[in-house]
Amino acid sequence: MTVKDAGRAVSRTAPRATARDTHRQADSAELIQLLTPEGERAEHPDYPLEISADEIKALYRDLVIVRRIDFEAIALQRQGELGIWASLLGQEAAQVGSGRALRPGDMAFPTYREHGVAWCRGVDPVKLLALFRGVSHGGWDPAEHNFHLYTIVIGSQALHATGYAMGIQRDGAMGEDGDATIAYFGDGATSQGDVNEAFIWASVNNAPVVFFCQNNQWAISEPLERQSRVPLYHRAHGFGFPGVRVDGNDVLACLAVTRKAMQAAREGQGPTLIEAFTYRMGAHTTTDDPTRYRLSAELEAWKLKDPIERVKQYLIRGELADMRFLDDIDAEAAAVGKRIRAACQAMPDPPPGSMFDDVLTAETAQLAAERAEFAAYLDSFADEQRELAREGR
Amino acid sequence: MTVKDAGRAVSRTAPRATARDTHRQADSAELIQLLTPEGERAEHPDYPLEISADEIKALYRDLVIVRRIDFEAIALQRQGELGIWASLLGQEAAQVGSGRALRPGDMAFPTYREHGVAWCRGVDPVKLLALFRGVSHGGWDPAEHNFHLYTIVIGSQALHATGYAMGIQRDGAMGEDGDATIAYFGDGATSQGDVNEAFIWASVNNAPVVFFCQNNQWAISEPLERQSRVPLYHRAHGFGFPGVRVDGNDVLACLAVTRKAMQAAREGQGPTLIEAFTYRMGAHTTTDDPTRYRLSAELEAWKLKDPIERVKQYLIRGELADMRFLDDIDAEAAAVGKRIRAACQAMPDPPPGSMFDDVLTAETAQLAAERAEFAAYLDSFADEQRELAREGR
Amino acid sequence: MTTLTLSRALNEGLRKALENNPKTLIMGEDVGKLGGVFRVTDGLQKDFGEARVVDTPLAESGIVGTAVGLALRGYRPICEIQFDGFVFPAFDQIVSQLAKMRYRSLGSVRLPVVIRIPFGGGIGAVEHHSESPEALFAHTPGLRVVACGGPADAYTMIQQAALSDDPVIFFEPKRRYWDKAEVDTDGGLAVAPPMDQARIVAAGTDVTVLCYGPMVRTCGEAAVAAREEGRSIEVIDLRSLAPLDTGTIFESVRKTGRCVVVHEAVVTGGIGAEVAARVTQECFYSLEAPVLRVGAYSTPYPPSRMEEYYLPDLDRILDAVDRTFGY
Amino acid sequence: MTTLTLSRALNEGLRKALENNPKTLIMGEDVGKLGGVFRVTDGLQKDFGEARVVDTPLAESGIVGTAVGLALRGYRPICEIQFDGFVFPAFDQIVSQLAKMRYRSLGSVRLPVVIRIPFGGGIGAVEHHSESPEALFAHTPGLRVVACGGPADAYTMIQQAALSDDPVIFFEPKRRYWDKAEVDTDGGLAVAPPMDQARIVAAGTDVTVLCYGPMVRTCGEAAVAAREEGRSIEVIDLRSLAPLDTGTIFESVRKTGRCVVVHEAVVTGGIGAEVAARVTQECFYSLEAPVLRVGAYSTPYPPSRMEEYYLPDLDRILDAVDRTFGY
Ligand SMILES: Cc1ncc(C[n+]2csc(CCOP(=O)(O)OP(=O)(O)O)c2C)c(N)n1
Ligand SMILES: Cc1ncc(C[n+]2csc(CCOP(=O)(O)OP(=O)(O)O)c2C)c(N)n1
Ligand SMILES: [Mg+2]
Ligand SMILES: [Mg+2]
Repeated sequence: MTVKDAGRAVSRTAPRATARDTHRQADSAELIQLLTPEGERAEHPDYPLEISADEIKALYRDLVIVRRIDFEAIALQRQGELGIWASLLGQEAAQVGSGRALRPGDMAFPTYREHGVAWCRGVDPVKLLALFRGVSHGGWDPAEHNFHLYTIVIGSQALHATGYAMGIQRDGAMGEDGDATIAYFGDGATSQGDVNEAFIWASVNNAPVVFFCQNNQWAISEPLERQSRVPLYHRAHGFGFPGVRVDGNDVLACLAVTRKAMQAAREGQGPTLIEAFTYRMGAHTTTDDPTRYRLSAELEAWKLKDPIERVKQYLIRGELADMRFLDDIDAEAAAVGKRIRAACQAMPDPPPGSMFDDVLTAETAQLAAERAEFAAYLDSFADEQRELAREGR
Repeated sequence: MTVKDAGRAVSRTAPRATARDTHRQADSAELIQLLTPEGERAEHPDYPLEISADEIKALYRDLVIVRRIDFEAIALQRQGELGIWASLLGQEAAQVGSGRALRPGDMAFPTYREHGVAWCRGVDPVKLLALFRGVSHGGWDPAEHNFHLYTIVIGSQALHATGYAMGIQRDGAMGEDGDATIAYFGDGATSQGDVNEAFIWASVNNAPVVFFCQNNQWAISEPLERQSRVPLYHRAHGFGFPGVRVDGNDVLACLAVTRKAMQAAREGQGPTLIEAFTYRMGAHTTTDDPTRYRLSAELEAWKLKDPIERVKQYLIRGELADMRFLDDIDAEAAAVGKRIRAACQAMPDPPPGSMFDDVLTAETAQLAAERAEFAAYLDSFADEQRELAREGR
Repeated sequence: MTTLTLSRALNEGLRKALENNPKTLIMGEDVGKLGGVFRVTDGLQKDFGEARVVDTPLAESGIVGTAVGLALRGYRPICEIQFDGFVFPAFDQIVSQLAKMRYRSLGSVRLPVVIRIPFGGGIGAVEHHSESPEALFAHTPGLRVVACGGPADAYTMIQQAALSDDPVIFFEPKRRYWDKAEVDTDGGLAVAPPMDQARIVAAGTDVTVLCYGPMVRTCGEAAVAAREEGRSIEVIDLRSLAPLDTGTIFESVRKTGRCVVVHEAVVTGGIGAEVAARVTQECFYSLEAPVLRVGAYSTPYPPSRMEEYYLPDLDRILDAVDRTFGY
Repeated sequence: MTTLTLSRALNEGLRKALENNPKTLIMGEDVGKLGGVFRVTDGLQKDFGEARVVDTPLAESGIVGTAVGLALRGYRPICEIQFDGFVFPAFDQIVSQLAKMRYRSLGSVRLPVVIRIPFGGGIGAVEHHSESPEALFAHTPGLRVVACGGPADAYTMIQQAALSDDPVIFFEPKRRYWDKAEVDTDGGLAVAPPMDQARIVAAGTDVTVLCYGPMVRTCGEAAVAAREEGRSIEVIDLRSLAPLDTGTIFESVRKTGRCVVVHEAVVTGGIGAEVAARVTQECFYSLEAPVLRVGAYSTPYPPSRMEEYYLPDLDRILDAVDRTFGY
């Protein structure tokens, strides 16, 4: 057999084309939607949503601000202020909708892209910038806002969320006013053993955890059909718990679906997998070049489903908001942008010696010695420079 | 909260009772059966089985012999000839049925309990004894009988089988007369990340692999409800390929179901998960004590479903076999038992120096030096003994 | 004082840990009704309930990953890995999460998680049941790595590990589970040395022999045998492999001038390499001979019918001791 | 002779491997259209097809586990692990299967699988993207562990790894991907030294500096700087970490009497420990000073704004060299 034949042998048997078709057009029958791309309210029998105009306006504000934070961060990266940035562009509704569905006592376990959720949890975006600048590996206290540290190793946090949920059960903190956890991960992450093990732990323990998968269609350069040949929300059924697919660009649907799943979880009905069907509008990170692997036509099609535009249309058409409101939000977003930009630029490098901090709760003699040795070593340069300076005089 | 409350908080929310009920009584509607425990032939629309009396008699012979091998091995362990043994008692039909469904070109990837499949593949049981005796870690050539080495780390082989199947695709060895692979694992193994990753690889590549899960209800001391709250064959649906549950004590059903799944695989229809519903009649291994964790009533109930008895009944009732046949088989089994017992007892320990063999294809200088050093070290004792002997003279 | 097997001593220590803190949990495969394959958790589920002594699904990454989550919620999980060879599926959660999360959080979170691992060979087991992976963890900052050698240490060290606010990888010498010794269950922790301190098992003057886990007994026996030949071996049980108690080690080597490190793990890249490198650096002028290492050859763990040749024994230790006198 | 970056040299080497054997495959995350995040596999899928250059699902255990299966069917997979910190989910498949299966089979099976791992820091990356886990593999019998330091070695060593019938863990110094050098693409393998042989990068007489991967360039620069100060450093690129080319190492140290081992990995339990232990044992009477080690501190890899302090640099190497003269 020649090399070329080998290629053919595979493509003949692999159901790629079909998978691609299945994945790209989310069947509208299965997609929960409460606000159409055109900005019209839709109803869904399982997800009635009572929501005031003010609440929708608040969501709009969140959406605009988190997009602005993202925009600013990309700019900061281009200017060399950040090492890298993972953009959430296009995923604002999935993040804000789910983030605002959480109660203060709920605990969120993010990946590295959940800047919108971080915003909803009250984490200062500057902390996120610090991470991507290389000043910290995270460094916020997860308990302060009930927002865990960013997790970069794909899928690990799904198990942390599940374990945390098992703690909630042991605390007796279940019930209508109880707590629950939410684990965020991407479409690519569903292939990791850890995520599947989390499904198992969650289901056999009936743990109060919601798995929120932002299917943004891509794992860096790999389209969804390299990870699954059926819609991702199906996965849950095989593990014995419900899975649903929601329009991830619809902030209302994301809110309603997440709220219901979280409530079910806290009330002891166990886990739910939510697949938020969305699209990564930008590059994977600022170091990625998506033109190498995807067509711009796809991007154009998704632009029509923009998560912010539809809310704006809804507010305008329903005369729930005027230009003044929209302008005010823009101004507020700009102010946030300005603030974090300034804070980022002003952010000092950490003192080198701080790399020895917080390895363990009590420093070992070994580490103390290394710390001291390092300090002496640094000092030797200071001495040298002082000497040079003296000589120069 | 007190310690006791913590216990209650969990049990209140966990669906254990329900899971237990679901798991213990396999719903007859979902269980594929072609031969009832009473030895009556049943039909299944999806699994018509044309099989001659001689073929059934051959299966009977396999069943009786593999049980005898197992029996002999347990005895050998008791007598100190083996370090440990993992008994297949109760799982003969699952193993012989699936094993006889394979074609010579198919490749099987076993766990540590597939002695019945090994028999079907023509592997000398003495090789299995060598492993459990501590003489080798396996040591047969997987390619000789297309039967891979036993794999002890739970779940790993599911990925090996899938990779091998991807090789079949690349070889262009698909099609009606093509090859396929089968991966064996237990109910407990379904919790491992590797097994779930294998499901993903198999489905996105549409690889010719059949996952054969012997659900013997126990993973050492843990009942199935610690691993899943729904029937295991459901798992496959979440990954987008078919899952079926077969009566694992029915050799005909196991044969028919495996044959069909293997055929589908080789013809390019992708993977199937077969859950063979059976029972581990013995201890997990000879070092285990199941009285610590399970009730004998369960065992009694399963005795009525014995995989061999039903074939015997079928043969006798249908007058397909006479006493002479049955006696001959028993005699043959006894002979096999006798032979392997003698071979086991006569099996020499490997020469100590052979522990340096086969680490890499070409021995490193380091290892060669260690080998030489070891040889010299051993010789020094020989010298000492020779000296002692001389002094004694 | 009570006479306990090492396995029983661990059981009693775990019981104390469960009694003393309602947040302490035990989790792993078969730790419940069965009491673990070595019976270390025997009876604990019966007395503390299924919520505190948890039979988990069969997946080690899941065990450690959920333990991390439970720790974040304020629990103190003690995980059992059934055998040394099965810790590898959990390796990622241990080295990338458990070991690093506190650092990542700038000290906001504590990870009081203990990972118990029965380790080493000598019990005639099949593949993957006789591994000695401790060096892999000792090379990973953010973990404390300890090994107990006998019942008394087992009893106190497991309690100290349970009390530690840092992750502890706790190695148990499986072939010594049935060894018996006096254990001071009354004096308890108050009188016990901290778990990161080495212990002089037998004082000596001619050569220092460093060991841990299953080799503590073997080295003790070697010291006795050597004494008969007129050679005085100082045997030190390292107990803590990360951090190393270099104070105790260096003091001894400076006194004896000779040093042999003994472990079951593969010599290449094992704990012995680190000890040898450090001892040489810090005791350079005291050394009469290079630090010699006794351990496994550069092969996978062989089938058990060969293990007696693979494992360091009294003869190989004394042989190495002799060789240090050849310099 | 062509001038190539290290990344391009690997790409050319991989292309040769694909051309020379139709059984050779490349697999990993984003190795196809994207050509890998470092473009090492750029253009290969286009030229060899999706069946031979395979974008896999996102799971490292799956990548290595299926590679083992493909090897059993006669294929020769070359797996890419996207970054050092992501090899850990595959750790079990590597140490318990890939490394041991040949031994288990008494030599019946061959596992010609290469695991490529971009490793080390210095590129300003976020957590898990700057790890140096090589010592973990070097402690595992059954694996060959190598690291290339520059473009010429990259080109030949990746081809040698692809030709090896044993599993090879192949470390690539990611911060040197863009370094350029002359590569003999015509002479090719025929004239290249075997990959398990160390290479004298700069001859010297006063002290031996051992290094590999990203530190080869740094140590070369240190040698130049030292020469100006009148000190002659012999720099040796180990290239193979398992097995070590002890012949070349010992010869040099016996000549110079002094030795420093340099790597980015954590010092404790790193390759330097093994080298120091062996050198001390075999060159005891030649050593004027203990073998000193330069590497990472006992902390996780810090945020990148501190990495210049964490990583060994010219000054720290020269400082260690100076210290060996203080004995
Ligand atoms: C275990 C592991 N392997 C590889 C990577 C490198 N990597 C970072 S992001 C990414 C793709 C993730 O895709 P997805 O889960 O869909 O999330 P998204 O980035 O699209 O939000 C990969 C492969 C990683 N971070 N962790
Ligand atoms: C990774 C791993 N973890 C733990 C073990 C120890 N162990 C051996 S068999 C077993 C239970 C397996 O149960 P199951 O998969 O149902 O197979 P069965 O033994 O019932 O055939 C366990 C936990 C192992 N071999 N590998
Ligand atoms: Mg994605
Ligand atoms: Mg089972």
